[in-house]
Amino acid sequence: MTPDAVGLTAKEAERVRQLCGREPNDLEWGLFGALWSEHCSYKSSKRVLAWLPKEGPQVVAGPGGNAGVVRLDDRMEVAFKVESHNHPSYVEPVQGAATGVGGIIRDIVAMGARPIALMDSLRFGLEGNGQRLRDGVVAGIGGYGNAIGVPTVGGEVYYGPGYAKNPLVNVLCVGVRQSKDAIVGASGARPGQMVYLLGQATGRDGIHGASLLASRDFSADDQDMRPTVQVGDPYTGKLLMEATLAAIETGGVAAVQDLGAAGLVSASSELAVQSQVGLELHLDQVPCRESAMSGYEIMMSETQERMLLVLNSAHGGEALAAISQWGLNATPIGRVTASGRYVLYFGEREVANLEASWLVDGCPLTPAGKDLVAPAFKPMRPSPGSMEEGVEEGFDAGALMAIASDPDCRERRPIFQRYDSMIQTATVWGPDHEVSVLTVDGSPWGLALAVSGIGRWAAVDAYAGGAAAVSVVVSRLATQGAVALGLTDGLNAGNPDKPEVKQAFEQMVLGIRDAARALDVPVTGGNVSFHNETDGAAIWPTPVIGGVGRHFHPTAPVADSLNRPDVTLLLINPALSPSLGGSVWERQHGVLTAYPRVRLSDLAHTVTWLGTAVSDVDADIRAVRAVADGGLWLALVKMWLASAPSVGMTVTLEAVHAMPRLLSEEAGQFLAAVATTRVEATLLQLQSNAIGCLVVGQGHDGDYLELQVGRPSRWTRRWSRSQMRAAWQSWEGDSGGSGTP
Amino acid sequence: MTQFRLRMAVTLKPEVLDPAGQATQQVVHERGFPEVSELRIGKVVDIAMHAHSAEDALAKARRLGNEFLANPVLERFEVWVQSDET
Amino acid sequence: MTQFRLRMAVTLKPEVLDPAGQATQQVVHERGFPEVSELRIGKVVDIAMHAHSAEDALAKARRLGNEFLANPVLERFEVWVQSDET
Amino acid sequence: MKPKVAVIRFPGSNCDRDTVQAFQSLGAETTILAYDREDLEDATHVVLPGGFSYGDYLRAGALAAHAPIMQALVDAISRGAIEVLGICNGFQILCERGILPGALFANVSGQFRCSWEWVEVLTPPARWPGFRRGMRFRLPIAHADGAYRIGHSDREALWAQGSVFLRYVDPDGQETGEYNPNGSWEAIAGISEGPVMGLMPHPERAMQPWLGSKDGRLFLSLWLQEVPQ
Ligand SMILES: Nc1ncnc2c1ncn2[C@@H]1O[C@H](COP(=O)(O)OP(=O)(O)O)[C@@H](O)[C@H]1O
Ligand SMILES: [Mg+2]
Repeated sequence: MTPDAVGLTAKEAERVRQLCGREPNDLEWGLFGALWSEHCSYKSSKRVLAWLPKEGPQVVAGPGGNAGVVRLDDRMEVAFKVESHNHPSYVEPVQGAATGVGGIIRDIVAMGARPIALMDSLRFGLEGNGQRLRDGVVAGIGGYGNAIGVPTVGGEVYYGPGYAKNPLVNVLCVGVRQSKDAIVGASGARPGQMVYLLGQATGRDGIHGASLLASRDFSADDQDMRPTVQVGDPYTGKLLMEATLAAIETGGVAAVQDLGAAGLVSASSELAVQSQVGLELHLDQVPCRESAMSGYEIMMSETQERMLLVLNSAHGGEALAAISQWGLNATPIGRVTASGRYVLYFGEREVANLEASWLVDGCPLTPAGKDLVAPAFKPMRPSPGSMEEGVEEGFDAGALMAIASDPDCRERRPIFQRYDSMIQTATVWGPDHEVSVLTVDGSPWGLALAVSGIGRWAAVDAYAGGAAAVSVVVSRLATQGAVALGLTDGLNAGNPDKPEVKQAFEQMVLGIRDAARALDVPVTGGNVSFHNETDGAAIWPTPVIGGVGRHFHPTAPVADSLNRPDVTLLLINPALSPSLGGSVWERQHGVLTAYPRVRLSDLAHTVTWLGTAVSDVDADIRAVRAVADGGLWLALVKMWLASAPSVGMTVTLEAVHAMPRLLSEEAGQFLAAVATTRVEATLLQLQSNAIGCLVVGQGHDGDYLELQVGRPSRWTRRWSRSQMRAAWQSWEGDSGGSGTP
Repeated sequence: MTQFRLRMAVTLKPEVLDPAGQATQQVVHERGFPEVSELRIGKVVDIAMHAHSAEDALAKARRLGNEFLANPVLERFEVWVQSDET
Repeated sequence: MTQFRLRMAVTLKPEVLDPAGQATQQVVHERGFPEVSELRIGKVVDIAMHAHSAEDALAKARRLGNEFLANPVLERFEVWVQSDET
Repeated sequence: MKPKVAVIRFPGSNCDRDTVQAFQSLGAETTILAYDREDLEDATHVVLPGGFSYGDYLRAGALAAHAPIMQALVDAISRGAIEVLGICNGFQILCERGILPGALFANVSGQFRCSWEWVEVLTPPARWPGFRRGMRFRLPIAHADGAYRIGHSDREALWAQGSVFLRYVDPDGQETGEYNPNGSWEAIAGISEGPVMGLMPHPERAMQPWLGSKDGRLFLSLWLQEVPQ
């Protein structure tokens, strides 16, 4: 075995030799190759991720473990994290997505938390096999989540050319656990304790999945490098989840670590490092599904549905009994030592002898840029023929309908209907809302959950896109008056060895940092997926942000639609000079310019005000939505279509910049419907808080949406509900409902 | 032209985990069939097709298997003629 | 005892509607296989089993088919020996 | 006699906790019974909950139908000693075991479907007179294999015996006879025979207005023959 066969550079190989003080054997080279891969070592991102804020009084566990944990109340804690499964989903969409769901669920379980919700963030190409990939991915996510019994309560899907050969599949899982003094995780192992492997027998699945597949770009001649595809087994996953939680419940578990990328070597060495102990593992004792598996294969296998447990001597027996109740066996495969060494045996033979920290922390990291300030905003030349340039006033009804029916904007029912969103009977608001609301057993409070990350917004100005993703998520939580407790970030990008990719990545993280700081939310964990690049074509940098908020009245969410027409429509914190940068409209017209910078301090202000305003018992605010893709226009369309048939709306805009006003996707704006009798009071409140506001329309009791532009109105246009619904649900015309929702 | 009836068995590659087969084997093993030592589940596709000859039909069916019926990442297939009728 | 490898095809009874097969047939029909006039999808189960004789193995497999592998309301099955190894 | 509800947990069941909670919220004493028991303890009412028993591998419900506790259930039914409710996967298991007629096959769409539906009582079961003809419930479905099918020869008997308990009706409440979320024969959503009832929708998920409907409370109360709370 040569170092480059396991993916190590000459420099890295030299470092390995230095650490070991000798020439490693083949197996050892393999272990280094896997753990020093981009996917496992975070070598290109670790120093950049360190910029993110991770502290807060509510934070129980920040980045570093399997998932972040925040405090919901005195008794309950929330574990959550986003994980990507992009490369496997391209190779085999159904199983790739399914195993991604299984993997993130095990991360949450490894924190001792019971998974209560999933959300998925998907990106595909519009042309070619985008539809086939999407159908497979959706089948895979549903197939796993539905069967294991964790509801998929929301998600998002967007399209773009770079995703055609690099689809993104990011999944967020949220779990809850009771606050306990001893936090279960990977750090509790103590010398003398036994190490057990739990779950599926080990096969040759996915060997090199993480180290080679996910840590390199794709090219056409990668075919034979493809490992045996991992297959998700939600049935065993369910038993494993229950058995692990039951074992933890007994108090017999000292440490737990799920097996994911780079399988046993990654899980065991990480556990050793986190617990600051040595480990002695006997590979011949690992139950195998296939015959004659080598030590190397056993260490590298990415067979799913496995957990590593370290049991303590006091209650370990009870933990084993609890596990067998669920029909699973825990196999002892080694013990914890005080030596600090990481030693592997096959039979009597010692086959590796290293320090676990060499594997986990030894990889040389790429230095991060020193430039810790936001890059200057570069206003771009306006898009050719854009309204900003030519059409100073007026509007284009056809363009508006094209936005409502755009694949990035239209209704997602054909997707989310394939997910069980209601199991566990806590879903108050599910995937047909932009923010999900759940009750939490054992707490009077609930959770508000949101996920967002529009690559289009980061395409030109990654800083702006990163900040915007955080802004949208926090805005959505704010529409519920929820307090944002923490964020998780799934960062997807191309090949980090390319300077432009590295730079965009850093700027994306800076944007996330600045927004998270301004909005006072820590980032407690996340994921980085590089090498989303095939034959030299990379994706837009895509920051998928997930947010968890404390909801104070989860059984009565703040409405996002109306059942009475006596309202005035307000655009709160409106864009100062509405820009179409990065919008759907621009993408439709074949040009992308820079997405506007979110005014973070204005947004922070607005979020604070909303927090009290939406919970006001006087219910001045009857419905509210955060503006994002499709701009104010899409927010209006969605609010109206979700409203009772007796509610109509008339939207009134100045002629100047009417279209940018409607279609600007600048995050931080809110569409609110306020009881007309209370509008004056609301406007006064906003004014005294120095929050900008535009009155943009009125409710009425005709069943239509009317747009009036110019005062007095110079253009008007009216849409019936069925017209608008047909546009927004334009997937319905597609054959068999399998078009492009 | 003759109408051929073909049958295709689409099965998981031997090294690929078969959760369905595994669970089924475990249950039948426990419930009265201890002699079953392995059980794997795949798809069978019965096809009726007009063709000039059996070879012709088989060739078409193989293309069908490659392009539609089997997922080359996970599966392989065999196809054979069951009967022909003129 | 000999180890037998058997194969069972579990198929929908001919009078039972097969929406999956129909949908597939339509797709392949449109995409370059107009000669396919019928396509039905069932399951294939590959079984390894120790038995004294082929008859013995087949009899067991038939019981397995009746009790577990086929749903008598809508399905039927055929089973045959693929190979034996001592 | 106060009802004692037992919810059977098969490996892979995943609505067991929801179902226990639902019955407890109705004030019924409710426990979980493991699939590998050979008796039903002192249960008066047995519920087979939703989920993916054995992953729904092979066929939905097929492997669970052979679990040891199922023999105890068959015996108790023949003694007339028990009332049985199968929800979703539970319904599939009852059909696979032959306790209820017919079979549940893949939705015609070929896809899992989770949605709110209206169902209507077609034939009130003799055993549960509280369900009156024409009564409607708004309940969620969540299944990939919910298309009810039955052999030609058994269809007449199904009608004759009054087994056709529930059917899906149009979301607008119009009985067009065309609405069918999964392709069930005759839009059947539930069957009842003697002391056994099975349905695909999930009443245990419709226990609170904020979850979308509380019709499940009424449904389960009528099944328990308890005054709804
Ligand atoms: N973008 C990110 N932001 C914050 N933390 C991150 C990010 N990416 C990874 N991390 C943290 O690094 C650690 C290792 O991540 P990962 O290897 O994905 O974990 P696992 O193997 O358990 O899925 C985790 O604690 C994760 O939260
Ligand atoms: Mg982990």
